[in-house]
Amino acid sequence: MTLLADALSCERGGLRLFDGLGFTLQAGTLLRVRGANGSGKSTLLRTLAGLTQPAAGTVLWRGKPRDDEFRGQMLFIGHAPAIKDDLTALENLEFSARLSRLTDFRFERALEQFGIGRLAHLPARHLSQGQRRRAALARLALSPGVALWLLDEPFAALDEHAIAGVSALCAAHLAAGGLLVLTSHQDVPIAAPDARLIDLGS
Amino acid sequence: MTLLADALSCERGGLRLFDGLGFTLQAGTLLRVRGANGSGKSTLLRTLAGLTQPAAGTVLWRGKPRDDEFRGQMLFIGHAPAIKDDLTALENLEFSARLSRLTDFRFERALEQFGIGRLAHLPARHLSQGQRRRAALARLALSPGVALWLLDEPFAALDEHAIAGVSALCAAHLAAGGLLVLTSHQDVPIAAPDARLIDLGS
Amino acid sequence: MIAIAAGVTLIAIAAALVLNAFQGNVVFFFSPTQVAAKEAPLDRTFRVGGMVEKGSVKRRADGLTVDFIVTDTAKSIPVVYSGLLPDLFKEGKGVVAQGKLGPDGAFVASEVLAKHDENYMPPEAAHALSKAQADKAAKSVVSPGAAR
Amino acid sequence: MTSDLLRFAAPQAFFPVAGKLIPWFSILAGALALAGLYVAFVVAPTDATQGESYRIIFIHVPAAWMSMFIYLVMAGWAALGLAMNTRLSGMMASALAPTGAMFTFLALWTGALWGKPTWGTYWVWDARLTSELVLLFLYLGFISLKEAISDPARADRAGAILALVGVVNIPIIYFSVQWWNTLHQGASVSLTRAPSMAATMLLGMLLMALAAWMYSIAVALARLRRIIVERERDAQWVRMQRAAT
Amino acid sequence: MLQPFFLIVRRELRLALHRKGDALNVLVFFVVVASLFPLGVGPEPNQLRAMAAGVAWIGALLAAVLSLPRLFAADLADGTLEQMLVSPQPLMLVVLAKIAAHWLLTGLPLALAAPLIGLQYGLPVDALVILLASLLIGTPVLSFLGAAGAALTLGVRGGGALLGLLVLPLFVPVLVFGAGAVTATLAGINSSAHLSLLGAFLAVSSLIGPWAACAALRVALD
Amino acid sequence: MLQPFFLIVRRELRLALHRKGDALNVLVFFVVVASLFPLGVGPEPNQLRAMAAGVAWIGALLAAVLSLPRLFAADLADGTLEQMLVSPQPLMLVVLAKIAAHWLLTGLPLALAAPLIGLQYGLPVDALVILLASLLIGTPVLSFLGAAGAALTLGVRGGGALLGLLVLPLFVPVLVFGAGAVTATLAGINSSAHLSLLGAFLAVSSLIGPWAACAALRVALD
Ligand code: HEM
Ligand SMILES: Nc1ncnc2c1ncn2[C@@H]1O[C@H](COP(=O)(O)OP(=O)(O)OP(=O)(O)O)[C@@H](O)[C@H]1O
Ligand SMILES: Nc1ncnc2c1ncn2[C@@H]1O[C@H](COP(=O)(O)OP(=O)(O)OP(=O)(O)O)[C@@H](O)[C@H]1O
Ligand SMILES: [Mg+2]
Ligand SMILES: [Mg+2]
Repeated sequence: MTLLADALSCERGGLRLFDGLGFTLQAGTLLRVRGANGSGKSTLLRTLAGLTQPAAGTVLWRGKPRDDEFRGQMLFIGHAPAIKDDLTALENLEFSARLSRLTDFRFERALEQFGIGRLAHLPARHLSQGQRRRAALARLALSPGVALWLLDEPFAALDEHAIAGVSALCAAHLAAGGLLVLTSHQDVPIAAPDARLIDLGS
Repeated sequence: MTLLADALSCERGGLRLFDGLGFTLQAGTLLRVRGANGSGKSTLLRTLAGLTQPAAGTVLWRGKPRDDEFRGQMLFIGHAPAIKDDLTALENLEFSARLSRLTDFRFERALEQFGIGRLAHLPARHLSQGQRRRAALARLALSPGVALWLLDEPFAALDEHAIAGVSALCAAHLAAGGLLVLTSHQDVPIAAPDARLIDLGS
Repeated sequence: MIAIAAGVTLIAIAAALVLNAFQGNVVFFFSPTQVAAKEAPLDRTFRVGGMVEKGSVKRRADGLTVDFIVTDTAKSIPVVYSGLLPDLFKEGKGVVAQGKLGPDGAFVASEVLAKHDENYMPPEAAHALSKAQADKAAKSVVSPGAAR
Repeated sequence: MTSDLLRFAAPQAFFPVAGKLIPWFSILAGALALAGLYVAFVVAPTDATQGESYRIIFIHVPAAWMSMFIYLVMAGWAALGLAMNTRLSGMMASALAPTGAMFTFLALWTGALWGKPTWGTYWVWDARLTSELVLLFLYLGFISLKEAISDPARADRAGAILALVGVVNIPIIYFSVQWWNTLHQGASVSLTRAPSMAATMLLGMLLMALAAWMYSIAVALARLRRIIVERERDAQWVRMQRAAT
Repeated sequence: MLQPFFLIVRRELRLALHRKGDALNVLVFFVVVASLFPLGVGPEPNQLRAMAAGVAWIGALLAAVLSLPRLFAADLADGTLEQMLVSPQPLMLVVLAKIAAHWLLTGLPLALAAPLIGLQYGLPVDALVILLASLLIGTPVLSFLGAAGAALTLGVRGGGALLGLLVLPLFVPVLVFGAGAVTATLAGINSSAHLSLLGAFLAVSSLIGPWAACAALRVALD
Repeated sequence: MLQPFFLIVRRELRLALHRKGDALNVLVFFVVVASLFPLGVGPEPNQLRAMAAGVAWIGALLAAVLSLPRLFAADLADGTLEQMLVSPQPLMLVVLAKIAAHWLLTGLPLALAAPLIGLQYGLPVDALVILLASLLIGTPVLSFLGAAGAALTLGVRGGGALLGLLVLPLFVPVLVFGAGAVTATLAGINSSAHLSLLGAFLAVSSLIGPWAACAALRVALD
């Protein structure tokens, strides 16, 4: 269960964002990526998830190039919440969980854990900004079995209580031998057996 | 130049969010609204801006009900950035400034001040999350003459440097006798002649 | 103020335009007089309305085709129609026929509709009324001045 | 005076009043309908030209009148609600709409049925018929729009705007027979001249129209009470009411 | 006063050029299909002539109805509508600008393209002129009333179908009298009655439409 | 294997019900317009009969072309497409599900409504059957090819007009042979040649369309 990045470089619109980035993540490792706006944090995460092709370098999962199986062991939550306004929070969660082939179907419990159980049947358009983000993150509560979490600014728009909840989930995931890569502008303490930091600068 | 809220109550979907809220803001007053996700911060700001009708209570600007003139002396930036993906940052800024009848047309300078001068001619879809937010906030640099600023989570998605820049702008606005109401989950220090806090709880 | 002025002006314009529209013909409906004056289109379906002239309804040998004359008292036009006639189709009553003008000037109808007027009365009253009218007509023949 | 009006404009004040009125209007509607039907089918003579089929008039005309009248009343309530922001107005409009739609449908249906024997066709696209059909669509649009918006206050205001826009259609329905050459007959009953209709026929028609009127009031009030209870279910007074019964 | 009006109109046009241009799409599509229609139907000159007005008008109705659901929706989603409401510009001006832009993007191009199609279908010159006139008078009605419908159904579940239910019955008379004007001209009848009626529709709808749209937008953003 | 397929199809259908249902809109609109067409064109039975197939096929084309720009765009904007790409489901399955849903929402209802319109227009029964058959075979072609076009123009400036340019030339043969089948039947000619050709189009497009769409989606999200 290792994620290895070797000599990664990424470009956007002809501009090099970062160069020769390398790291190895093991079970229980937290990697926090920080850097100024536009420094390439999201791009790095998308590259790790396999959405974006790096300009150079390789990413290996368990020592092999990433394949279909990799995507079954990975969870990626980006800036866009993938929440449909017309569906309820519950319907949204159910779809994304089934799409990701999660096996835990306690959707209502997950929403409750994120403090929006009462709103489970409200169309997502009526949710507040933070509630909408919570609905997107509720998948975390169903994904303890998924080895690698890639979270892009998970704490944005959340209140203190929710931030504490999410970081507790992350800590538990790490303690259970999971891997976690996250970007964040805020310093949120997460208990981790092995914590790393990459700063992409400005 | 006073903003007075008297016995304000707001409802959403038949549920009372807050009740009997009252305050008076004078030149140089900073009002920070805080509270849990979904506690009604955005609703309060929208009510002050005149977008939402309160269930009860009144809002007075300079002792009179708000009218067309009020909207000329107010700037509201909500969760949604009002940025069109297909237009460049510059085009977006220009439109919003002209729509608000701002008289300062140094658009490029404003974008530079927000650190995205280099990207002024890039379609907004290519901007990173934080850069997009900066493009929306760049209006602040053109609005020192606008008396009342209503900012909903202005610091979300911004990096430290940008947060410092925005809070400096806010401080300057207050020092010049402006009024500022903002919501934020983060504690960001802003120098203000008179700082208040409303906590809407959870 | 401007809004009210604009509103009033627009309503006035609308009213004037509607009134103007009544001068013309928007539903392809023509009276026999208009047809006689060659106002009706030649190769397009239109409607003719008027009264079925008394004594003009004749059924042809095939039992389906009917000839009758539609009149607006000033002019009249012959109509040919084959098909079922509505119950209310009667001589002396209103009728609307849809079809085209034939080459011989007769109107070839594809549909014949009866038009009811706004009078409702029991048969006895209708009988009395028509009798009264007949009497009046008879009297007017005897003394034209008395009828006025 | 105005304060009295405003008091009754509050749902909780109107709720018991409506409850007391409903039985009276129901009784009136029943009695008038019985009398009307008796006159219509026993007393009134056959028509000289149409024979017995003309008797559809006793349903068609009251229904057609009510369809237009109810729309006007509904739009009136809507306008009041928009202007004065009274909660009751929107509920009143909601309560009236289904009855209006029902009468519109009835007028269209009986008219079409009647058209076959008299005109020789169920339907033509003339101005009267088309504009009445548009009225039905307006009612349906009003009902669906209100249904589609979950927040009652918003639904009331959106519905009111639509109702007001649709008012333009009413004069078009009414005057269409004068303005255009319609297959539909002109007015038999009018304020400016004597009715061109036998007196007993007219009596039957008026009785039926009055019955339809009373029925509409009774049904609308009953529906209003249901709407009030539903919308104010969290209010103190409704809970007390419920506990009392 | 008029400067913000043009500001908004200009922006809408620019966006339409950049954006996945549904409006343009409809026009391109319409011209292609109208040209191909004779292929499918068979080129009987008389028949084609009789159909020309109907085809053009139905194209106009299509362009209007299909572009309406997105008239305000994109601006609602990204917060622009909010900004328009809190801006010092009168909302009526904003709505009028949106309507004008909608017409410039759907009604006008169709009206201008229609004579071409009419030519292809063998319409005589006088009928072509009336076709153009009827479209120029009639298509703004679609934009005015449509804007009201779009605003009323904004952010409503099932808004699109509802929008159709609300506006189509109101559009039908416009279609009938618009196409009727051309047919009348073809039949040698003066079409001024038809055009006057369209004009009356225009006057009334230009009063009601923007008013209703403004009121409905305020409700939608509440 | 098939479970995620149905998952996506079901969700698309549910969304179409809730959302400003453009798809439904097209259908409602189509039925209304087809019913009103005689009003605009004049009710000559022969003419109507000749037009029926053309009207139905043009409706199908419209429904397809106008719904295509939004086939992937909404999912791109809100991040759902991203999630689909990183999910363990094969992308081909996702694309096939989107195509199936698109057809269920545009092609199928139109195919089923078409015989009604044909009846209204006085088509004989054998022609009605051929109309239905031609639409059932032909409309999936529109969805297959259209999906490829939609994916290729995703997130591209001026994508909509480009999309029209890309797919319309491919759609036109389908229209011609589809309407041709009905016209042939009306003329008493056996239409099986037309239908076989449509079938061949279907086979080829079902191979090329999804493959091209998958490749294009990966590029669009890079
Ligand atoms: C679907 C077809 C029809 C529709 C939509 C329709 C609609 C209407 C409407 C809206 C009115 C009320 C207008 C007013 O008060 O002036 C009305 C009145 C009336 N209709 Fe019809 N109608 C239809 C068919 C018929 C037919 C076939 C007849 C009989 C020949 C008929 C006879 C009458 C009469 C006698 C009145 C009362 C006129 C008056 O005195 O005001 N209608 N109809
Ligand atoms: N139709 C509805 N039914 C029930 N609740 C609703 C409805 N519409 C909105 N709400 C609730 O109203 C509240 C709106 O809150 P608002 O957006 O003002 O929150 P906020 O304090 O800004 O939160 P955040 O920190 O997440 O931005 C939310 O709790 C939301 O769930
Ligand atoms: N077509 C393009 N031309 C030029 N630059 C581009 C283009 N597309 C993307 N970029 C740049 O690539 C970078 C993308 O960065 P990314 O989204 O990874 O930033 P980030 O570190 O996540 O920032 P944030 O903190 O704002 O989320 C941005 O600086 C953006 O301006
Ligand atoms: Mg980022
Ligand atoms: Mg908020």
